[in-house]
Amino acid sequence: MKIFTSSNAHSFEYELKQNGEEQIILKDGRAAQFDLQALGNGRYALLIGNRSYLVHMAKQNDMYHVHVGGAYFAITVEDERTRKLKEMVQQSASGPKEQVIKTPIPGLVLKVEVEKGQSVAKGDPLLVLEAMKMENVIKAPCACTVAEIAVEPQQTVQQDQKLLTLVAE
Amino acid sequence: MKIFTSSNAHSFEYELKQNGEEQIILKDGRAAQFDLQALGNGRYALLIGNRSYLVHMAKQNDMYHVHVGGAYFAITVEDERTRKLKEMVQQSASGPKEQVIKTPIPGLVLKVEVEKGQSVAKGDPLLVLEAMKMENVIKAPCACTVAEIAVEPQQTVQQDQKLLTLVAE
Amino acid sequence: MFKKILVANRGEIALRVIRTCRDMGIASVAVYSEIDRESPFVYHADEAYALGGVTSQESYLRGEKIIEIAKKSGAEAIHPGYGFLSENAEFAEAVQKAGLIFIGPPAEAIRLMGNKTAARKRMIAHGVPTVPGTEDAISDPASARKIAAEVGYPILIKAAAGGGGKGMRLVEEEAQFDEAMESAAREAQAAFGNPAVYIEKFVEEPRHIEFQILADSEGKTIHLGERECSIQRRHQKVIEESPSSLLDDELRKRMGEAAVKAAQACGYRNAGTIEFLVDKHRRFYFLEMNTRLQVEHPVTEMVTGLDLVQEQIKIAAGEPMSLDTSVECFWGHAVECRIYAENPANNFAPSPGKILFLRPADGPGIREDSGVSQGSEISLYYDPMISKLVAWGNNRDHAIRRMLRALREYELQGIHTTIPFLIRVLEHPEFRKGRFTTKFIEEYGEQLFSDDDPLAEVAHLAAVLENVNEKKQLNLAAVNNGSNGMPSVWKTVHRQQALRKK
Amino acid sequence: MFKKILVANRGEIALRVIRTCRDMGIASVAVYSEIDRESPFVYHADEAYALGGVTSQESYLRGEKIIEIAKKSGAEAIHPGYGFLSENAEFAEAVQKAGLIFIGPPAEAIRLMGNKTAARKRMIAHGVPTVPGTEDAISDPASARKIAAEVGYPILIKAAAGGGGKGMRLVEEEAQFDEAMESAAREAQAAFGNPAVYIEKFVEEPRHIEFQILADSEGKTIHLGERECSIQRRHQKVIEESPSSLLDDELRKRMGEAAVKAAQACGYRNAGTIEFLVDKHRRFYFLEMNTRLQVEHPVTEMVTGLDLVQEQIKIAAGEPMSLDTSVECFWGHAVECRIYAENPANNFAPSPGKILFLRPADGPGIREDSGVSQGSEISLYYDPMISKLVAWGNNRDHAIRRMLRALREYELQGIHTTIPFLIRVLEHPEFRKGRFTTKFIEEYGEQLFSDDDPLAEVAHLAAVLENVNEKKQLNLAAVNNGSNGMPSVWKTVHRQQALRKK
Repeated sequence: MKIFTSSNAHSFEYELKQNGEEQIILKDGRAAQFDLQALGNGRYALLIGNRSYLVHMAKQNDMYHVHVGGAYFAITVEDERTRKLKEMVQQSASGPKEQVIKTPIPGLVLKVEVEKGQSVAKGDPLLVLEAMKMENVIKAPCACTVAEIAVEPQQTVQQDQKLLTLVAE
Repeated sequence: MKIFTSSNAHSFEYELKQNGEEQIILKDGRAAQFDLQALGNGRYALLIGNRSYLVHMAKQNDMYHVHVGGAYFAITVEDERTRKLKEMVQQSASGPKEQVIKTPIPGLVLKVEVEKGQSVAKGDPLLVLEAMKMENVIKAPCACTVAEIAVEPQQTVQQDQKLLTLVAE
Repeated sequence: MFKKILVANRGEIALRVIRTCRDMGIASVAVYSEIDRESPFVYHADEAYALGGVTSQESYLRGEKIIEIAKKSGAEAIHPGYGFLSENAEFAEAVQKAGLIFIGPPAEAIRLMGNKTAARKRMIAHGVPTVPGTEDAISDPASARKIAAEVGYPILIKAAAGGGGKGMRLVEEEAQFDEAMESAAREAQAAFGNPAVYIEKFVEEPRHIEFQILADSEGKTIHLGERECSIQRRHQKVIEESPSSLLDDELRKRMGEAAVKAAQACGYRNAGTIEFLVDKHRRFYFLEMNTRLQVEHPVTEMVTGLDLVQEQIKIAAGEPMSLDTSVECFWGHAVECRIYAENPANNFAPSPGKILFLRPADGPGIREDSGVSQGSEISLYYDPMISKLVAWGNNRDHAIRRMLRALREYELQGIHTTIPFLIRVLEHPEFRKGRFTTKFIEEYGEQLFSDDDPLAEVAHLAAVLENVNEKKQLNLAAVNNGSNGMPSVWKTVHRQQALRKK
Repeated sequence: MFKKILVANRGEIALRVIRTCRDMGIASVAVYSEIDRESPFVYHADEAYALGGVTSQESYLRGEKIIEIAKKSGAEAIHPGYGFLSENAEFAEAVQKAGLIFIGPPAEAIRLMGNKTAARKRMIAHGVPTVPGTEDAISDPASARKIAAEVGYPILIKAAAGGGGKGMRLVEEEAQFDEAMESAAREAQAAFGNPAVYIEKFVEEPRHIEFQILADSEGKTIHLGERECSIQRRHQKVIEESPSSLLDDELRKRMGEAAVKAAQACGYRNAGTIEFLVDKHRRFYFLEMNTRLQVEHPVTEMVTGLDLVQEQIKIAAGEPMSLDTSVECFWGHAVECRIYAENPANNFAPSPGKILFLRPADGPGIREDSGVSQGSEISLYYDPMISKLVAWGNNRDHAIRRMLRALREYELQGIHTTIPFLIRVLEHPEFRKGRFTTKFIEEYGEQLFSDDDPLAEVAHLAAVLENVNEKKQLNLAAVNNGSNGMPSVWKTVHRQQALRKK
């Protein structure tokens, strides 16, 4: 069975084979030599061949948050079946693609930079949230139109509260 | 209800009073002012009045192992009832007091310093155990006679294995 | 010497001050907000008093309440740390009126240096170089042009009534002046209804370099050399070091003298910092004075061997300072990284939450000043800086290499931190060469956020292994009807592989 | 410079060497026994190879296997750490024969210094002072008396065939000699069937003071000053410091010169340590040479600013040392405490087990070289030293006060450690005055194990609170039929009390 991984700037393909009792993981056709030891608290001692690593992993909503060597990766893992299912769902979806922007963190809405019906480019600022004494700019994830604005300046918001609804262009 | 504590060099007496919902702990007739917050992992932030402490506590076989300010105490806590019960049991025990000496740690018996039937004074060496590259002398806990020797030199022993039986004089 | 000191702050700096109190045999008193009850600075203090409240306003900014606690606890002096009440002249006065000692400068010095215009005028009067320009707004083009020539090109024209870049013009040479002045005035008139402008020297390739000063109770003032603080993000310092790769002995001497003069000019006492901008021609300009202990004071401690909090306490108690002359040569090199609870992969969004695992780095050359512990909750109410990692080395490169090693070994799970970003900055070739300005992070932004390819492969494989393992555990669990405690699948697989290899 | 180094050791020293490799941009190769797979030195190395086995014999002492792994991994050099194979001349030779570099002295120097009698003779031949006495056994009273007079009183008479104190006599002055000699010979004859004795100078109030030396590949030899190591328990060093409170510049100079001479006398290369005994008259005697890195090398690093592992690697690679003259003045003062997994309250019994919580101390002046992590299992198979805590200060007292603060903040749960004992030693007035000999722990034993009264009260109250809380939880649980997650009883009680107080 094929397994696909993807993070911000990388995606890889692996193959999982059953060999009697044993599971073999192949990458680019070659079996990975590894030894993964769980140390507890989400810590792992990983050997790939003889290269040695300390890895931290935490799974959250189907995303693997992995820290290794001072670098951080948010990685999704899916196998052939899941991927095909997803593609089918996406193909059957119709009409304009709506996207709801939620607050990543609790805070205070300082400014709303857009108006309802406005078209924005990817990366355009949508609104400014204050939290932990810092201003945080929420940016458009893609080129889209603002369908709804759910908050006002000076309003305090909870984590995951709806801020805006966008429709992809 | 009275509560008695004791460790190596100290023993104290407390009184526990019920005042409606609230439990009050008195020492020397005065109510203790405290705030004990569990931090997890056996760690506690303790305020006594306004004196602030970080305390580590672990309970093992009815003994509280307490670390505070770099010092360590092994403390037993018993209330009036338990203490009375114990005293009754001790009074009813008769005949010579046998004491079994067990290995505190796994290791190797290097030397047996005594013979069966020998009288020893408190603190006399009984045998020498090697563990973690160090020699550890097991000493007589009281003046007594050696009733039985259960091990031989060069024998490896597990934790809590019987080494000797002593009879108090 | 004092017997008891109250520390009117929280987090790493409160713990930092408490540690020096302990080293000096002085009892320490912590004050804490409701959500800080379980913080290391509370349980490592000798005494602790609740302030109540959650926000800064409700807790650490309640000067009167803090003074009341100080008196009740028998503390003789108050150390304000940085932030909160540390640069509040009214608080400093109130402490004094209550018969206690404020471990910091006199209220007048705080007040003067808190007023940018007054501070600038005082510096000019005492011959400390400031960024040249008009002190008052100007609208006559001819006088403006004359001033621009005096200041020297390049200059900035800024709308007097303005802000946000409107009516601002960078003028490289005199030939462009008239046109720029005219258009700036026009834009200012349109935007703010006022055509008046300021003329200011444009500082080219600016570096932020500051000098630590100490002044004893008699007014004797020395400096302890510089700190290089040019690596900033949104005007927040990110990495600091001492010495600066820009300065030589001659410039250090001149800047140090200016720093001492600046402190003397405002009747300064105790520890303070004179911030300068240095341009590409190695000209330096007074920027402002911070009338308190700086966040980045540890780098100065590492290269001078002094404990600056101890010096502050000694000065406040009227005792002599440990040194009586300025420091002009250093013991090696020190770098500090500020570790923030922010996610650099998501535009530095705050990352509150619980620290699930913590193992700070250690080993040769590493010092850490941390305010948190495993199990600590990072809240949204206070500054997101949770720790400062400091590396010392024989020279700059040695210190940076040690810092990189420590950052890579640092284990902190449960929240995001800026560690991956700090590694990128320290690895950047221009940073390593010491060639940067305060615009470094803006300039090299893209490069500072790219992913590491070899580590990506490791991380992806780890995720796959974990994913496959989870599924296997689920299958096994189903077979065993939910029993736990089975051995690691991977160990078995690996052993089999190892056996096969033989 | 080497590209890859294999570290033939485990625990803190393996990690220590790996860190310097990382700082120097050299890849590191760890080797590990079965039970060390999950150790920090393994997962912080760049590469790791299994040695198999559990005991030292089965793993870290397998020189051939280690050399084989070094070649397979492409390592060019092997760092042996301390202990295990570090002073094994055959291993050093085998490494060289395999075409690799042994990061340490030549095999001949190891061999010579490993033979106490040969080392002593070599030292005498080169004018390095040794404890005076007869080199061969003697039985004629008249010649013995003559030698005793040459050596100088007090002297020790020791049975040549003996041991365990039998036939040993301390002779304070010449008048007592004849009688002592006669009775010693009689006792020796009775015990061992041989009346012959040795005469040896009795070292009064001995202190153990050692000098760090470095010799480059050309034979240029320097010293880096002394380490005071008199605080010992069963001949194990417990606390070390640099500089020594006993030495002045003049004695340091003389001892340093002797140390350099000693190293040169055996054709030494790389880092080594000359151990001396110093008596109450400030006379010093060569004791032995340790032909490897010492456990306590960090105190020298703190006061000299050098990384001794880096110096070792540079020397082994044929590069010049960082310094070219001996160090005779120091940067402040450094103290090291060895943290052992032993229970001082139970006659220092080994305390194996799992580390359930670990938060090492940090803050100003603190360095830690640790080999363990939260979750690590401390086994019975290896040395029980798990970490070294080092404090630096402006002077001895400052360093000690910082060390005490760090030891009190140190959190390590799950096993016993020697931290409570270390605190007692550091707090002892005679230690603080710098007045002690190698017999310090024997002499003051009782005082070093007494309990702290104010802390006992805190600990007992905490135990009572926990006990009462447990019972209450049990009652509540019974009432709630076993539901969990109830709020802390104590918080409620405290709040009620707080309300009542108002």
